[in-house]
Amino acid sequence: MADGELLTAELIIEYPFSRTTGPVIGAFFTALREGFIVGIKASDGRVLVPPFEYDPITSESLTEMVEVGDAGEVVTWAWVNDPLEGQPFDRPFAFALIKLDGADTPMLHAVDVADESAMSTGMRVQARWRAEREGHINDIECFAPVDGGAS
Amino acid sequence: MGKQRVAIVGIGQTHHTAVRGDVSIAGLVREAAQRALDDAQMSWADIDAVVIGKAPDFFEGVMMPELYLADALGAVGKPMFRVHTAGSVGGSTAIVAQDLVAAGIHERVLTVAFEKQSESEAMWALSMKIPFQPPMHAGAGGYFAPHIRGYMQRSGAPDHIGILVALKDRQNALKNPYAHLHEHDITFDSVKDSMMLWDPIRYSETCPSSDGACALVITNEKGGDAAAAAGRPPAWVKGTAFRSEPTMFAGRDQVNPVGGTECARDVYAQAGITDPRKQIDVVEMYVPFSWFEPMWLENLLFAEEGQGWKMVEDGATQMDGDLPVNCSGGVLSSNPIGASGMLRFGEAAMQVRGQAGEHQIDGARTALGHAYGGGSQFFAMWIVGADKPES
Amino acid sequence: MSEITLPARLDDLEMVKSIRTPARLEYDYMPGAAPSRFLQGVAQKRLLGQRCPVCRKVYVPARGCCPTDGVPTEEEVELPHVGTVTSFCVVNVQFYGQVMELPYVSALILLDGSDIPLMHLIQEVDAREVHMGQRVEAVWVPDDEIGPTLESIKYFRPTGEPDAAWDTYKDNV
Amino acid sequence: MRDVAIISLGQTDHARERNDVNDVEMLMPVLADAMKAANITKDRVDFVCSGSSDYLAGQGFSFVTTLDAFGPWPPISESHVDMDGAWALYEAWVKMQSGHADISLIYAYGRSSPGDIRRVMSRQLDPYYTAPLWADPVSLAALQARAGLEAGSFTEEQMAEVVAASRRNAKANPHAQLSGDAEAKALLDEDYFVSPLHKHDCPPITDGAACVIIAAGDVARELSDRPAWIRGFDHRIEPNALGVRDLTTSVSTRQAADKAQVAAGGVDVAEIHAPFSHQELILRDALGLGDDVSINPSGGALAANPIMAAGLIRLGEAAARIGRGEADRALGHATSGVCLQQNLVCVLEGE
Repeated sequence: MADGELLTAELIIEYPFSRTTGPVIGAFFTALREGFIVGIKASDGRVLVPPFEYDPITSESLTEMVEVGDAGEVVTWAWVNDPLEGQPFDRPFAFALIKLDGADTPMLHAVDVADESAMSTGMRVQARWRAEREGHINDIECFAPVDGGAS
Repeated sequence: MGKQRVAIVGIGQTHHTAVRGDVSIAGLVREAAQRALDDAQMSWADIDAVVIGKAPDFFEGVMMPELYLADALGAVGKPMFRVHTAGSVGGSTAIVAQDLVAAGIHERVLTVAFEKQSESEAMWALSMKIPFQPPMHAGAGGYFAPHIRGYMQRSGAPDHIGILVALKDRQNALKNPYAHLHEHDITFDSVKDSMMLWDPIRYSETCPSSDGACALVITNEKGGDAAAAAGRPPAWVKGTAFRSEPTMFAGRDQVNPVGGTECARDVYAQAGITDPRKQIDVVEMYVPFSWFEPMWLENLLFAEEGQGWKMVEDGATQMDGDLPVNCSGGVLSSNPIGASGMLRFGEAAMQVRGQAGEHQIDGARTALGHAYGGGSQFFAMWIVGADKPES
Repeated sequence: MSEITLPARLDDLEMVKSIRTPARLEYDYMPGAAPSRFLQGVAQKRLLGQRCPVCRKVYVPARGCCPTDGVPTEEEVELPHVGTVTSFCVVNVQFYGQVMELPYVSALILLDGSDIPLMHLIQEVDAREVHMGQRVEAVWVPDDEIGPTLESIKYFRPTGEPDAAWDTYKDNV
Repeated sequence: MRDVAIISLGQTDHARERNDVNDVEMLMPVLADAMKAANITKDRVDFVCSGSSDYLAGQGFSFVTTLDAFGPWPPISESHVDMDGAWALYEAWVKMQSGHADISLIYAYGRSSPGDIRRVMSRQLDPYYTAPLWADPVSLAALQARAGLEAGSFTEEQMAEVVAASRRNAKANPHAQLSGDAEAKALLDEDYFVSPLHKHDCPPITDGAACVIIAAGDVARELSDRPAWIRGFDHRIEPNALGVRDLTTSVSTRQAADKAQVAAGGVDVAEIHAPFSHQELILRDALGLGDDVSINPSGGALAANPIMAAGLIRLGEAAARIGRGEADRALGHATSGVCLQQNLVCVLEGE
């Protein structure tokens, strides 16, 4: 048009994706539903949590699943002041890589503390389980500091 | 440096089906890749680089899924490459992989293409509402039906041609253990009586929506010779070509697109083919709706314009005809979209290697693998042969 | 597939086989300069095409680029609201997100004076009577509902004129 | 290998939002600029390869119609990668190695403005364990930064220095989105965005596009006074999961740099695709670059980050330094994936 008015419109891409898991990922989610955590032994003997179907170094199929603890240590973390839609909390929280007891690699999840000053690398945290669980990463609501704080 | 000779020494595919409920996305691609490696008698460590292809990321809802698949495909510490050229992607991906070997950059390349359509729904992913447009897009069928109607009008082809193609491909699929559809009871009348989904396209003239993957191991001349010496004949690449043209432009021939014919001329010239119908023994052609077989027969210069349907009617494209097309059952019997092009390329290679089992054409020496995508605008083709090319 | 060994606590449990991971993303869709100009025209019940300065072909709706020459199309051409069906499809299939009632006819319609067909619906006629070469005209939504969207054209319907000659549209089939 | 050189670069003036144009309209002048700089018209181009992502566009097959910007008629030999345009350039270079083409045109484009880019990019994560948490690339880069800081690999002062240098360098780049005289000390006083990252440690949200033309042998010499010859070119990928990687280093960059023989001759200039400030420090180390190397004279991705094009621009900018005689050996780098999962290194030389 003469005034060159530019249009915009909302475009929404939405789908209720349903993902088949295969046996390894399925076992991890089954355990979450039951309230515990499993990992898998890598070719070099390390216990990977969450469990991967294929070795991250050799690419061999991995098969030996083992139970690990639901508490562990924060390896590194980020303080999310202003969470995005869909993230574990709509108030400030930390994303952290957490190495669980019995695991050799850390997993990503949220840590719930009042403010950033309560976070530190090396702190001990424990899974806070949801009451209603379906076999999903969100069956763990988050991790929270173990009483007594740092390890 | 000159161009190196290239051989296909390993081919693998999944069992294609509507929902592969037993595997993750990684498990699906891995299955095809492992079979290709086993066929090539190689291990993950033997592979220098991985080239992966698939159609839009929205199908699975994973952006750039190759990043997550690096571990499953043994790509860690190696080059990994992702191709996306719409429906032709499986073919384009194989060509990119063969270029890496032809250029002398790598000796052994694994190439994989896949789609796990059951994570969403193809009709949804292909028909997303675009603002400012009426909501009338109805997937690929709605897009291609007018082109088919145009072909019928221009060629005067009778209505039953599409039915014959569908019947042939579905019956061929009964000989292919990996095919998605195994319709033992299919008849001419059952196709004819199936619902008109996108008039003039019937339900039984339409490809299914599949989960599936295909993988190839591609090597240089040394690898091809070694496989041959070990009694596992390779398929030698005799020519490859891409062509693209705009989706829509004034005067565009959408029924018989120029890009397709130019691509065919290019790949034939590389392979020394002057009379394609005579010199090519078997064709794996991308036919998602049955009417595309006669359309592509013309586009690929197997028939004069307007005459392709007569080859169908005469049975020339049946397994016992003079130009068997889609002995595997083709896209009409299995359609994991991103993998469908590579399945055509791979099945062509299986034919010249003599490893197609029940759907093998005896004595096949030269085969064409064909894929197309977008609005019949992206083309990828290769010619493979049992004999090592001279140059 | 290799056999997975599980810790004892997972024995005899019904295994999870699939998970739900719904995703919703919101985007601002920006059609760009030329489509905005076209759609603003539609809001005034005008169909504005653009002519390529190189090949002189008229594109509607214009996207701002001649697809064969790769140059901007800037010269505006106003087109009538009548055209010819070059091909069509009768849609009879349901899918996720679909809102149209079945069956419906989507058609490629070559507006008079344009060199490229646009896709729209054909109604006010039995689907079995839609055919190539049929002359059709735009039916607009009521004036107070017209806006900058191709949905301002409710559909096209037959004009009742004799069919167009094959030669007038064969290059667009 | 066949001699192939980068001979021209075109790019948009990168901006926070380009709603005045669609992708085709955005690309047309960029392609025209690159062809003009190379003194060619489109009929001389033998192969076209592009890079883009459907997820950024919010539309499946978005690349299909943007090809119109080239005007692919008569039909052309063409391909597309769902990767940064730097990998499209790699594919074109391979194509030219096997003798199929003498001139290739590569383009890439991306918009970060239409969606919530952090949420969009979260779809890049593994779809079972991390994508359902909607973990975003800024948060994950923050995890990486803290790991590096606490390991003593770099300091917050060094990160601020990277940002200050980017802004300063970008003053001489007319295409840059962010430039100016920022003091590292003042930057450190700003609030954290996703701690330990400040907003300035993160890439700007950018809409933009770029086009690079490459040519082989004598054709390159005919078209360019000083072609930037590709002497080393490689890319490598790491595992996907952050938990199995050492986030404080970039193994895949080191592997690619070895293959591309960065060390054999050193470089005068390096254009590094580091979307986050600390990543430049990780990459400099992995690339083995000393203090004498001019890093990101264009300002880098911190000055403008058109996703999918930002890596291609690094290669084009590195080549441009050679073309202008400001460097004899230059390095272009591109990255893809979360926390530097995949990396590409290209070594360019003048003659």
